[in-house]
Amino acid sequence: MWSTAREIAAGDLVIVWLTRDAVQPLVITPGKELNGKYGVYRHSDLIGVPYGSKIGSRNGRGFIHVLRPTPELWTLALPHRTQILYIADIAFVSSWLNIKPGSRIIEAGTGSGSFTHSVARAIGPAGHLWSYEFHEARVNKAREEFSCHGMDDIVTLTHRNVCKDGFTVLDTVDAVFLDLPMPWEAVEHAKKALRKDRTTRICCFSPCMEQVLRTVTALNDAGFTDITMYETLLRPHQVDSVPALPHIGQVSEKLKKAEQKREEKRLRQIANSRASAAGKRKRPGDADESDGGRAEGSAGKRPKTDDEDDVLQHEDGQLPQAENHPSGRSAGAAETEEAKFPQSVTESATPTKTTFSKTFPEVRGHTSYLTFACLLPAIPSAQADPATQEPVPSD
Amino acid sequence: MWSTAREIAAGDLVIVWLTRDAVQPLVITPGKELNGKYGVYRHSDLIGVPYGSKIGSRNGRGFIHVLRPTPELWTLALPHRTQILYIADIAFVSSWLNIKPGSRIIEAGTGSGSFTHSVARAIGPAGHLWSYEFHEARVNKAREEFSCHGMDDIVTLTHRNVCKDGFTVLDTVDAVFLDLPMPWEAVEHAKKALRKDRTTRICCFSPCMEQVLRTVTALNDAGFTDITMYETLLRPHQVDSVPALPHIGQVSEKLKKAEQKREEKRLRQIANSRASAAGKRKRPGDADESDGGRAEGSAGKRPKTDDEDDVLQHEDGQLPQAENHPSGRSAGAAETEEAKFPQSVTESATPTKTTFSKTFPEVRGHTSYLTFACLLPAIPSAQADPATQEPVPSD
Amino acid sequence: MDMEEGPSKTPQNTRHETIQVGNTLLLKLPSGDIKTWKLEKDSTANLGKFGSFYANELVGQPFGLTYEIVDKKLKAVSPRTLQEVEDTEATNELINDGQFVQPLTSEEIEMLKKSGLHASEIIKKQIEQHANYSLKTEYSKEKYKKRKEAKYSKSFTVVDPTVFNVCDYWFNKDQNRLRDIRPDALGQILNLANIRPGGRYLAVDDASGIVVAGMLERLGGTGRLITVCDVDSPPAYPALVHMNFTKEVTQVLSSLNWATADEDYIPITPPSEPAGKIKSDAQKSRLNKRKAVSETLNQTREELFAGEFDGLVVASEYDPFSILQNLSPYLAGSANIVVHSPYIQIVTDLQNQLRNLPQYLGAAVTEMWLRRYQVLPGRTHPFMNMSGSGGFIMHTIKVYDPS
Amino acid sequence: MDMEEGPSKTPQNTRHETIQVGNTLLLKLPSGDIKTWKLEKDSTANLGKFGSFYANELVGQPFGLTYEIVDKKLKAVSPRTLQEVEDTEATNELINDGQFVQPLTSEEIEMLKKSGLHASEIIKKQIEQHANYSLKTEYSKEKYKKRKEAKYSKSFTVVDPTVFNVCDYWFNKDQNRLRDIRPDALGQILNLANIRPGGRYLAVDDASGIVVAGMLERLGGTGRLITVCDVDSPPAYPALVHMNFTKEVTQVLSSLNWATADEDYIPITPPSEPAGKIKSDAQKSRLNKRKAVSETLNQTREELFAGEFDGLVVASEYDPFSILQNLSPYLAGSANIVVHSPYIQIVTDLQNQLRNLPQYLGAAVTEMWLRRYQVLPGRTHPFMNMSGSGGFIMHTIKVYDPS
Repeated sequence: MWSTAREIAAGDLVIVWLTRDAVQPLVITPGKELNGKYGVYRHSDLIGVPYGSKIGSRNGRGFIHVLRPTPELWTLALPHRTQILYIADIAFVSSWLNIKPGSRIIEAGTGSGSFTHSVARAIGPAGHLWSYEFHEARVNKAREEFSCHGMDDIVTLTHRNVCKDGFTVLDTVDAVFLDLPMPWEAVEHAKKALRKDRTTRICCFSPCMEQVLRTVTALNDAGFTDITMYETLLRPHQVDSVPALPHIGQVSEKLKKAEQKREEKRLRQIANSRASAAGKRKRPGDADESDGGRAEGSAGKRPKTDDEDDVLQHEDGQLPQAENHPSGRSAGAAETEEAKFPQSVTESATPTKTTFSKTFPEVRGHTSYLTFACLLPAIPSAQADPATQEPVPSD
Repeated sequence: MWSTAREIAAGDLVIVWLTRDAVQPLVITPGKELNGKYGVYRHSDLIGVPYGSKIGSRNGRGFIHVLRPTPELWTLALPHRTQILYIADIAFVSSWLNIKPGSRIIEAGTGSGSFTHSVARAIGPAGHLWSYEFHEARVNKAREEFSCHGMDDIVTLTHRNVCKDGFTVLDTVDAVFLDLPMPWEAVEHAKKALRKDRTTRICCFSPCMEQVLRTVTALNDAGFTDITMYETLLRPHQVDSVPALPHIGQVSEKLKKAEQKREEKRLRQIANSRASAAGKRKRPGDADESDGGRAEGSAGKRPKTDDEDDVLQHEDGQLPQAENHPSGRSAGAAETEEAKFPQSVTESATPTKTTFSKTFPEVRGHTSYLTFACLLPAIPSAQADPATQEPVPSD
Repeated sequence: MDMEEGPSKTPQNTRHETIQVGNTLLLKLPSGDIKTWKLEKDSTANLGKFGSFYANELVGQPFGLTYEIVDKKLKAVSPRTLQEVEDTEATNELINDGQFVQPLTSEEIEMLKKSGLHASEIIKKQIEQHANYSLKTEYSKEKYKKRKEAKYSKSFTVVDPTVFNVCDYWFNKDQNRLRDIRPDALGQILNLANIRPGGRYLAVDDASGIVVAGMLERLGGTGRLITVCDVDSPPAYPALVHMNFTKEVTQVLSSLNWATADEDYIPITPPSEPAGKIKSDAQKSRLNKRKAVSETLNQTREELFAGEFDGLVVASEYDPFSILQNLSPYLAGSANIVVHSPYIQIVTDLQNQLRNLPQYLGAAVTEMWLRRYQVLPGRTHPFMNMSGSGGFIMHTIKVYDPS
Repeated sequence: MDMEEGPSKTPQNTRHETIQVGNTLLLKLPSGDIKTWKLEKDSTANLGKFGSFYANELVGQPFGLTYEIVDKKLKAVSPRTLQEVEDTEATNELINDGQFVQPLTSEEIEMLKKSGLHASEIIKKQIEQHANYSLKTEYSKEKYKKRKEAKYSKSFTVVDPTVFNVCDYWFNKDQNRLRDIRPDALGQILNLANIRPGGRYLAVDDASGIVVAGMLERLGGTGRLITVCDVDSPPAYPALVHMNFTKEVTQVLSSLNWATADEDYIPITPPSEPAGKIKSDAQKSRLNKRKAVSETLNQTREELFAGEFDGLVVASEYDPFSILQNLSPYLAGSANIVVHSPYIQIVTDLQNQLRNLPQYLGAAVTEMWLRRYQVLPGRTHPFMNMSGSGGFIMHTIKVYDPS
């Protein structure tokens, strides 16, 4: 399918990696330019450059990486057109269906072509994939893409409603993959297309449980066995390298020092106000009132009475209202950092770094239910004597 | 419910922790003895001892910890009688149903009483739980237990088929929890039991998806809103502290040294055999053949020809057959250790310890689907003027 | 119906049964966003494009209802049913790939809105003008209607402020401030820590007070909760405000910080006895207040140092082992210790540190896993997006070290 | 039916289409256990209490069928359907808590078995004697029957040796030896590493050869695979044996170890030229063999050091960073690197180490999640037990460091 040469040539499909979230396909067309956020790249400058190179923009301010396409990168770079199959599902389905070099496979529908590309890679030139799509615009788009990606020899694309009209091959394929709204309507057709001389497999991709229940019934009725259902997901983890968590002894020391400072300041103020007591009247109280600065820990916080009980007076509205930007304890300078990692007291922390990780806050929670089944080879009507069985080719 | 005193008293229910996998309830009965694996403990010796103490057996060889019961420990210690609710589900259901001090709750069926205990703890003496169970033997067992655990004031237990006969209270409870094979048959009854002056809640606990689908329909038909469904699980992680993974440079050095040793031995053997060449004929070849000892890395492995290609001859059966106890590369001394952690080359590793963790190999994959819904308070038929609304008590 | 069973007493509650002046409410808007709003007597609430209404209209109403705003007055409306389509990712093989074409210009819509047309009328108008509407599947039609409804409907729902809902609100708003304590994690923490009315607990809550909120609700005004914080002033627990707790519920809470929670430290308190003679009533009142603060502090410290607490919950940004070493001496035997962290490395390292200490029994690490489903008729499936992490919990039991 | 589309060529395969003498088969027994067995010509297979049969009976048969053993001969039987009840945890509120009472004594059963009674007959007899049987629900009856059937039926199934099935077998047998590479993880690894027929790859497989098995199958006899192992002799990849690969498939594999894969090291090879004159044919043959080994080793080394490989897969017990630093120089630009580990700490530390190295692009860590469902009519739910961990994967792309 895609170029396997070391260097990029005119007409190649390459994947341009701008950032992790900006990956795009590019057909090298001399004369054209690619406009990145930080600069411009001439297609012709990419010709002869090895795949995997880092390319600087013409103004020297930006850079990109030019990568060899893979089905995974292609899927990542795909503009969202319809519900695309996700890479975890694609890998799992390929594995269960035993898709390998030389396999003959059916998929319906073609959709965005993500599964098509992955299967084409796995079966190679010795295999074949029959792909069916009902939606005409998608067929045309896919046909153009497959051609451009050099997949014409491997993939036969047909515009067809397979639920109504069935498939175009008989007793031929090793596996069938159905990504249809009503896969149960295509199960009997699939059975016809599967070869009968060895164990073959089917997978139905259904987002909803109700579809699964109907599919299971249809598969059972059609004589498929080993019916089972899986869900698979990839959970991405984010990795941070941060200073080790501070010991509470450090906080304690800070608080104690701050308290001492505050007391010193108060005493100083009282002394000052006494010194000037002759001139003014109400000063001592004021000095008392201001009570000096708060500890660094409370810097940026609202002024507060020193009434130890006011934490109990939320009903009276004395505590900050948690509006769109609550002004709670972490609302100070620490907050933006906290979005990356809690480190409000890290200034005094030891420089030891630790690697922490957690799942991304929002992950893919579901793509589809994958209903699988086998169609076993036909049992010889009378158990043949080993001696009379078909000759086995020796390699 | 259970004793809140600091020390254990006669008649108390205590939880005896032998090991993590052996936790059992015990009612302190002077005169009785507890037989552990490593020793005997007299109940009377436990009286007056603080909860949370470590107790040595009378022969000094074993020990136990005596703990204060919690609903979680009780569930852990429960002999498996019927499908018990799991602690993750119980906590989640309690939270969604807003079960708190003073709440009035219905549960059906009582089952093993796990949920009953957890709810009784949360609602406290100011709340009340009506628990219904169809199965007579279970009712009797539960009644005895609840009584023994001092829950008579909090829990009213009724032997009843609630799907057929409904509940015993009307417009009373804040939440209903249904753990029944056909919860949809009890939904209308539940609606009658729920109070109508504020938002109330229901949860149906169903292992199978088909039950969920019928329950959702029944809840919707009965006018429940915010219908949603959750699954919750706790995934236990196992934690190991092990030496950091060895660098491949270490392996490389070992292999090189072994190769050198082997060569030295070979040369020595050849020299030896030459020295005695006068006497015997076929020795040099033998010395050559035995080729000295293998590297430590291959200790315990089968003898092998030094044909670099034999890895390609699996068809010929020269490689070890992976029978019940495959004799592959990790089949040596490393294997049992590997069950804990890969460390076959740890002898030479640096002593730095790292903490590694992973999910237990087999975890709870499913307990039940938790279908939730709200019943909103009745809307006043005509929107009342704020001035004419019921007086609000000020606190 | 057999009504003689059960108690006759009226159950207490941790908040008023109905909406009160002074409550801080969570209002769910048609867009799905939740706005926090404090009900002040005789004020007018402004929900932006979703309208404004007289605050007093809500006083005395039950929590949980949905209201339509009509001339700044509120009309409670019947709850929605499951007929609606909420799935935004259903496969629809028959629809053309592409966007709906907006049939009315935004100027036209603005005019319609100014003319006072009801939301449903504007939507209807848009549908009439939408050439392709009839070509869409039923799902797509519903989806379209819903989206438009969210845009023009003048209504809102008062979220019932249960711990679950408040936690959910905060988690969705900013899970970092909640240190990843998802509602399921909070429920788990409270059960594993064995929180019950009348119990005496310690907590370290650097998670915006969500742990304190959950513990106070479970105490229901009886028992005791002492928290230790990292600031010299009393800690702000902003999540508490949405609980609208009664005074009875919050009065069981007191707080120390890592300095005042240190037995060896003598806090420096400004003198509460006058240095000379009292000069003014203001000074007298200030001194009395100081005295009260100082006495409360000393009482709380004595209470902590006397120990025998029933449990400890930690959700902190500080090294949890140092926290446990400091606070576990104040726990009774058989007390439950629960430590939550967003990071598995923290709880696994902690478990490893506790492993060989005789005062901790059965330390175990678990991960929260939660999945929510769409349960629309014929379209039941887990939501396409899920929360990746509700954090990790280490649970252990304090036992007496005989040595 | 339009048959002119598609290719006319007969697809190759990575193993014979039917069962052959010399194959190592996985036989699934009625108990659910899987036995591994090598088919030797004219031998008799012994499945213990499930019977014995003539090995030749299987030669030429397709993979995947179930056979009943009748007089040591095999009779292929029709596949089971979903009528059967496999759930062992269905709630059954109406059944008494307690065990089924065994109606026949074990002596009686032994006698029936010796009398040559068919399994189904024994079960029927037991049911007849079971006083409470009719009181059970249908589910319980099915469960009971199934359990008995598993105990007495003389049959087995030849597992179709797909990579998925072989990986599943090994994983269930001992997931530690597979370093937690669950079938879903393996599928993911192979796709992320972009394994395709004709590609040239490097691998470090300390996972019993399951990675090598997957890669060889995906190469299908074209391309190249060089593995590096930690022993001086060629590595044993025991998982390969169940794949029953043809020679064409395995010939693309060669192995080095961490010493011979070191460019600066000159392997010590015993001389292949005779020290004096050749003394015997045996010695001559040995010297020739040595020469061949030595040449192969040198060729493989040269090939590795020449570089430009398309991808690297690592599933090793050694520090993965040291492996990457050693092998990534031999990778072509845009090559995919996939590292699997049972422990999240290992892959996250690795990602952290790679973060600022310009030759690695887009390093990302993912966790495998897999859930299997029971799909029996009316009783659809995830299996009550699931595999906790299929490990973690770090994927990155090798790029050229311009510096």
